[in-house]
Amino acid sequence: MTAATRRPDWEAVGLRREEYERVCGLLGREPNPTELRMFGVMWSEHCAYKHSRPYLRRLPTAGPGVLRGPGENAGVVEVAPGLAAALKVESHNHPSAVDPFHGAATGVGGILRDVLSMGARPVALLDSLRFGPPDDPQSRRLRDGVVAGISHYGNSVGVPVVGGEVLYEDCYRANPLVNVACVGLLPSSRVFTSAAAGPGNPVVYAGARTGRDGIGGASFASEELDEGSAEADRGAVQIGDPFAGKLLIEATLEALDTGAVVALQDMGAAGLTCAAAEMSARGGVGMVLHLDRVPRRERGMTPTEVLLSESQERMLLVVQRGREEEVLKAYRRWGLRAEVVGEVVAEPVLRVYDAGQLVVELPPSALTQAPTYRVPEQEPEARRALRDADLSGLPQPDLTEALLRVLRSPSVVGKRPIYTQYDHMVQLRTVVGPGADAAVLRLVEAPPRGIAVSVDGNGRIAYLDPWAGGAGAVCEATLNVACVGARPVAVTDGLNLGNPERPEVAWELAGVVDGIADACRVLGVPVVGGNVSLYNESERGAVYPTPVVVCLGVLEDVGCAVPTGFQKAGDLVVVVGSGQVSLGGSEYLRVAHGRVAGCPVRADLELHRRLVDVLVRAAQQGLLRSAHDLSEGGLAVALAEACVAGGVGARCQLSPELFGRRTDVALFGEGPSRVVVSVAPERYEAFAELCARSRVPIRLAGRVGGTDLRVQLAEAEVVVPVEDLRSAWEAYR
Amino acid sequence: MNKRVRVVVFLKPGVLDAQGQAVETGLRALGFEASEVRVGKAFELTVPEEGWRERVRELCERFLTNPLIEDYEVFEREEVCVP
Amino acid sequence: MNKRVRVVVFLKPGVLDAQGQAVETGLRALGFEASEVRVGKAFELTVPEEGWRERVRELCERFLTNPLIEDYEVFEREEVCVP
Amino acid sequence: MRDPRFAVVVFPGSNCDRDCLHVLRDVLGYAAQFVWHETEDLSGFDAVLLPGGFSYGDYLRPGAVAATSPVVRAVRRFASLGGLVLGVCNGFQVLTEAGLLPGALLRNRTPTFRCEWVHLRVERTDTPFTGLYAPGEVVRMPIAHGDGRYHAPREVLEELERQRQVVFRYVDAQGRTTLDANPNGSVHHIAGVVNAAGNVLGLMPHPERCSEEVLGGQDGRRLFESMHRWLRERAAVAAGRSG
Ligand SMILES: Nc1ncnc2c1ncn2[C@@H]1O[C@H](COP(=O)(O)OP(=O)(O)O)[C@@H](O)[C@H]1O
Ligand SMILES: [Mg+2]
Repeated sequence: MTAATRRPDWEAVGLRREEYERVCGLLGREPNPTELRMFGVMWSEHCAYKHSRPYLRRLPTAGPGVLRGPGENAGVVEVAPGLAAALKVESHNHPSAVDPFHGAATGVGGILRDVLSMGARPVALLDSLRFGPPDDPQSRRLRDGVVAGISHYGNSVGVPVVGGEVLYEDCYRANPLVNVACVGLLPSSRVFTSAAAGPGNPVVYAGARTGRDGIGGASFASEELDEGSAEADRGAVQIGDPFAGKLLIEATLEALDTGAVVALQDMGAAGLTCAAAEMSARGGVGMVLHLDRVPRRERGMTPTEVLLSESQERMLLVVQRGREEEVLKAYRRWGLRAEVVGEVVAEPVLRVYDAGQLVVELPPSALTQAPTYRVPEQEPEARRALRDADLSGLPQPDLTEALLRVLRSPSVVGKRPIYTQYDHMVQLRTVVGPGADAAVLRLVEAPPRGIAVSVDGNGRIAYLDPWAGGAGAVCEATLNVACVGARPVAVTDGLNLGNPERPEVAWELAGVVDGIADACRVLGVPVVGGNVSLYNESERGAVYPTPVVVCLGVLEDVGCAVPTGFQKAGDLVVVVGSGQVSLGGSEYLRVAHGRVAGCPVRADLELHRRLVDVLVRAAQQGLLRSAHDLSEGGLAVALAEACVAGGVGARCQLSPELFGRRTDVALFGEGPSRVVVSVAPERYEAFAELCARSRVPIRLAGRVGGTDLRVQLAEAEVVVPVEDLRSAWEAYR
Repeated sequence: MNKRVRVVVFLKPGVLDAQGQAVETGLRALGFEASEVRVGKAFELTVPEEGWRERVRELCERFLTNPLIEDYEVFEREEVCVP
Repeated sequence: MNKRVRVVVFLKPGVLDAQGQAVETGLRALGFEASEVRVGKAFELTVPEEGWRERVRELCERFLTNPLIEDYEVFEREEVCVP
Repeated sequence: MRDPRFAVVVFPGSNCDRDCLHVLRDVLGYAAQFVWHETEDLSGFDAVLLPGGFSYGDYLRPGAVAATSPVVRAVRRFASLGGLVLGVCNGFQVLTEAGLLPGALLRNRTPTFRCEWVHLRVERTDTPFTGLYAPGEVVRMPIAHGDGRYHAPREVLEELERQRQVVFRYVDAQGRTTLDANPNGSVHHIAGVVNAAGNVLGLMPHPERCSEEVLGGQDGRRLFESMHRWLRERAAVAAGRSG
């Protein structure tokens, strides 16, 4: 290659010319090659949120119980007097596409350390997954690899995977989505920070040794996947060591117990560079680091490699001067490496030496102050046309057959073969495990209280109407938590979209964030953190804009947790909440008619708030025998699932006045804020009164009992033995 | 006709080999002198003889290994009947 | 002087190899013809040259394998430096 | 009379250690404490628990590295002197690797990890671990393992059955040993075995996960209570002799 055709250095590290000029402006000189690489990674979309930051400002982040909002490694919210939960979600989409097992495994490791960085012991994991259809062996392989990776890491570290979701669409074939969330517990009085402080305090490196893995992983996550990328980005595959991850959790908690730790952060994307820059910038101080003191796995690593390595299972800590031995001892007791590698300085400068040689000298804030971009937002014409599609003339298929097909659809079918691969019981907190609307964990620290968690999102809805998808994800997650009887207290969100430099994706991003923001504002549930993954595109196109929302709720008494399935013959079946449904973006439309089109229902957020409140109070008052939210597959699937879960049938009548004329819409139409509950006959009056007072509509639909699900409609009747429902629902592929 | 082949797979040099580290520690604890321990995988399988080299190569690259992080070697075996 | 050795370990014939069966099913699903698939482990390690055969045998029997369920083979390797 | 003292071993990578301690100490009120994998001193303890988890990462074979640890050397001596040793899940794997129990635990028949509730039949109630169960009783316990398929050569199996060393078998809700009720393909449906002397028990299911009703059942609790009662009785006999 001649000098003339060589890519400019800034382009090689992924910066634009203007960005390079801005770097020079901030430094007052040109960066040296090591510094340039650091900017390349720190100013990548993955680390810097260049395209998403302006939108994220719209999210409501404050609330009465919020101890830490976005801006730290995880959000923290109080869940009982003196007890707090840390909460965070993170994506590992690109690494999982390249190596599903290790990509997903390291995703688990990373999110555990985010929560650990707040001083919390991780107590639960959730996974939200998207793949191409499972009849494609490649998609199945990806899925099985991802599940095996999560299982490998989660089981080994002893943090239960208590919930999650798996949905399949063509658009995820080349771009699977792997979002993992973690919840941790900590004393409210002992929330840690990543803000470095105290000039003269030593900086401690702890955990696994540094190798050449994952160099440039953050910038890799900010590129589209193409055929050549696999080879070119070999360095971007990281391998996790759950054993080291487990030791790091125990040793770090022990180190924090000494009281000698001032601040800490994990070394994730962009490794040591990111941790040192963010910790310094957040604390308004500087750091001096000596790279030759960093424990290494390989000989001959350059300073750039040590600074940018994304080797897993490492933490950076600032420790009170004179007490470093206590902290080092905790790590070494657990067989991990721990070394003092530098110290905090008052001057806001990051000064890095290698064998006495100064290799980097930068203001840390320069690394954390990437520019932001606004791309003009433009809804594509074709999308509007899809949404405006007239679905009123669709032929109606045989409804029984349609119900079984929807139940068998991979996105709806029971996920037991997945979640039995996860240890969901370790730590002895799991009162309700995977398979229910939300998982319930007891708080042994504050009995009989518990927390509930759920993760939800529907990319198809967001594709047709980003706002409806964003708001819908919040509604579904909060409703799931409310169904088990818990009051939602916080959410964290993961946004997965395509290339944000395209106006269409900018439009999707804006709409999705607005939907989340509006919903959270009306529901009074703060967003305490989140994650953005962009550039989820291949030559086959972008993924559907896919927001996933993790909701954390608090349950006054875990003994009052409401089950999903029908419990007792004779109980009344009641459909509670919104009456608005549509086939737009529904599972039925795709499965029975092969179409993704139509106008999804936009949530009535005020009604949703009242619905959540009614469910929580009804649960507390013991009025509910079961509760299950309506999502993919609508009322028919919810009834079927309640029958299968309870092992009992039900007989329902859907009168056209209440449920609409078109029977497939009544059965399979989808829309937010709808729940099917069962209530003991003697409690019905109290429940109806509670709903009436809160202006939440209810429709009496039938009774629990028998061995069939019978649904009588205006002109038709659907009758399916519960056993057939079960075998359809268990047809996992 | 069939062919019996053995494939041995190791992580590429430089890729973290957590198992290798653990085994090395274990060996040392037992008083064995051993270093640079690497742990890999081994496969044995029977494939149709015709064009077996290309087949096995393809199968390794597409299924048995991740060529990004692993190297493999293929060996011919005597045709043995695995009961 | 040191010696680099490779140890290949498979479950004894007759002991059900669940992983081997799973790999076989996976290969078939992708359209590869393969049968009698066995999945095992491979180790490479450097040991002092003197008396290496006995040493490696001992180390295999006492630690690297479980003789109740596994068989092993030992191979000499060229001395290579694993970086 | 001194209350029996329980030790819960902590290996690096153990992850049910805290759960076991919680049940013994907080739920049952027994004298229990952690012991570190580097200790060789188990004096003062009456029972030792090897908990579930992934000791040393389980990287070679489950339990293989742990079997070489100082504390397992101590457990060997402890067991030979008649102390009670209970290995749960990974603890069971450690005990087989250490040669304290016969057989080996192989990758599950479907080679994935499985976490779910199973039914077990209690085959013997004349052990220190099962005194409070009824003979042939069917109990429910959770499993959570990837390598739980019990295997032993035919002669060993025959010997095990002859000596009635199989203490728990996987069964269906009616107590039948069916193929479907065997979650990992264990030979003879074996879920737990005891050594010939009767003082070392290993089992794959997790009794500590079913010792409180709020977690879905309490069938595991009686296993710990049986141990406690047996130890107290032994102490009483000893006290009677010396007194
Ligand atoms: N979608 C989002 N909503 C709210 N906060 C977000 C979102 N995405 C990122 N954040 C916040 O921005 C900060 C940086 O996030 P991230 O880069 O994912 O953290 P990390 O450094 O752990 O990778 C975090 O505090 C995170 O909570
Ligand atoms: Mg992070």
